[in-house]
Amino acid sequence: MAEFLQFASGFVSAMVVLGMVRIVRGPTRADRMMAAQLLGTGGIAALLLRSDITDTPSVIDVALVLALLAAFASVAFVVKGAREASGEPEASE
Amino acid sequence: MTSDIILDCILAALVLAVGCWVIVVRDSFAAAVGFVAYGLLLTLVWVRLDAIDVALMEGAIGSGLTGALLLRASSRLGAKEQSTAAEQPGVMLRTVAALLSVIVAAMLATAVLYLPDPAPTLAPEAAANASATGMANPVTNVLMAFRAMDTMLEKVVLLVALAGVWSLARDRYWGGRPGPRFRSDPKDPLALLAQTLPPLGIVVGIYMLWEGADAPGGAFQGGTIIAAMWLLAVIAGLTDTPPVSNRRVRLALIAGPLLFLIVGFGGLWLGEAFLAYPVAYAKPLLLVIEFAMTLTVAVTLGLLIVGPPEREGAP
Amino acid sequence: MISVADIFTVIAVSAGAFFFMAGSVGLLRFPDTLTRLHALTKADNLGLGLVVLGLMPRAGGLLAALKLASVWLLVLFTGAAVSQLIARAARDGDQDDE
Amino acid sequence: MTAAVVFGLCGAAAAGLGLYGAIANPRPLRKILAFNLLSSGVFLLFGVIARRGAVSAFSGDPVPQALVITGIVVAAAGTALAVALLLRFFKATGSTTLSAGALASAPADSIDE
Repeated sequence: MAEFLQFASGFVSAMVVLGMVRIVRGPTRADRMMAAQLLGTGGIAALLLRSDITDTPSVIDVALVLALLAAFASVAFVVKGAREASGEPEASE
Repeated sequence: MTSDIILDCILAALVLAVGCWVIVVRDSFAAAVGFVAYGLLLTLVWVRLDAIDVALMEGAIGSGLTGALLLRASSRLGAKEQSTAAEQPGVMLRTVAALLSVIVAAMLATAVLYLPDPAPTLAPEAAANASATGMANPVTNVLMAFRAMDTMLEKVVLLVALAGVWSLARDRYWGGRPGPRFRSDPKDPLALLAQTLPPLGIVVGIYMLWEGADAPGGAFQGGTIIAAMWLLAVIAGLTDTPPVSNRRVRLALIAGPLLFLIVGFGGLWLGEAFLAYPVAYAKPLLLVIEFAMTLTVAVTLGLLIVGPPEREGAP
Repeated sequence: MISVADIFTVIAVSAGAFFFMAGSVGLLRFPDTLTRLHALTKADNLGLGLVVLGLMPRAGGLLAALKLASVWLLVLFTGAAVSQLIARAARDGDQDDE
Repeated sequence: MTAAVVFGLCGAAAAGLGLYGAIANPRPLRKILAFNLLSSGVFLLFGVIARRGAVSAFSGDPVPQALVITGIVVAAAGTALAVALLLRFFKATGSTTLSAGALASAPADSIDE
């Protein structure tokens, strides 16, 4: 079983790496952001598999933190995309 | 296991590839996204190095807070920043820089290959003294007890950095509210996200703090997560940043180091040494300090990321 | 000796890995930003969901299984919200870098 | 070849990369990014030393790990300060150049206070 999970974790990582080409290629910022998001999800999957293989439950906590904060970076991008760039004033003063 | 080593090599190569790309890519926004990816990969590296506490920290800071900070900075600078690229230094300087970097990297690599064997380690000492604090997580023990002085001074460094950020405010905004006021739009999915995620995040943050006594986690990880959740609410316009002259904010900023100092002088007074915890009360004392530290880390990091005061505080 | 739980894990994790592959290939091959976003959300939600589902019977106890499930729910929720936001940003005129 | 050696070499190379970027890239934001790469490389070296210090009960020497945790937080604080300086500088001068010649030609009245 461990071998299978090891293989699955390697496979998921490889697929995510494939997706990372999008970070490099772009062309829009949204594309790059999406690829980073995929990397986050794939990383979480790899961590969960890893936690099972090595029997270290605390690795799940790392996945939990990534799940919480991966969205955070995307939001920092989106706020720019949706508000500041469209000419809306940032400040309400 | 050989398959593990192959995966490690691939991961290391990937880290370096993303690192290279972050350095050479033309567009700064792309570089910032690359940095977020780099932080994610580093988190995996720390897990592979069996340093779960560090992985939690790197995951929260590298791909979370710092990543978001750099993304926002790159979009605030916008296209103007690209024009500076024209000042590309000459071939001569770049060659010298490359040479220097290769030499430094080679020296570090040599150091790695010729590290003393058997490796010097303080782990047995940490294990032998773990009973003194009543906590099972060795890293928390080092941070909060064995090297408590470092941790306390590190908090002071954060305060100095924050004072540096605040000092960039214009005179008339001194003591005012940092950052722009974001508008909230109830129909925006962002508002929904910012309403739902922070309660969950705060629970996870406190869980991190609580777990930190016996399992990977602790005040730094918990504080960082709470800071991120607060920033999310600010970005979505659900809450505003407090004026930096607010007394409660200032109190939260110094709570951690202050408690450390009080306990430290208490140890001196009780006759042992500065920061010596009385063994009978070590665990409750450490938990109280950790709680204060979580608060301080959260408020300090949050305020560091939002930047200097840019508006007048409410009357 | 292969138990039913093991077979379940193999099937679910394999299916999850397949969705990750689909997501990545879609992210690479689809022609424009919004269709690529569509591909990405599949990988996000289904891929991770199936991996979590497969690992749940192997988690040591109910609490650990719940933690696994909560990771997935968290990703599901933030992924959905962030995809919406990215889609909006892309629609509102996203500048090309090159 | 162990995980410690692989990631140690990776850390050394990352430090070199960061150093190059910090010197050779003229844009301040990229210098900050490069600096973060440099520090991550140094942290990895600490991680390797921690990993090598593993004894039966612990997966690594906790002292370097604790140092890295404080280091990461301090690096983040330094990054925040640097970014704040950069944004303030950009607001004051309308440019991000660090070259002395270009700064002198900036309109004087745009620098307030």
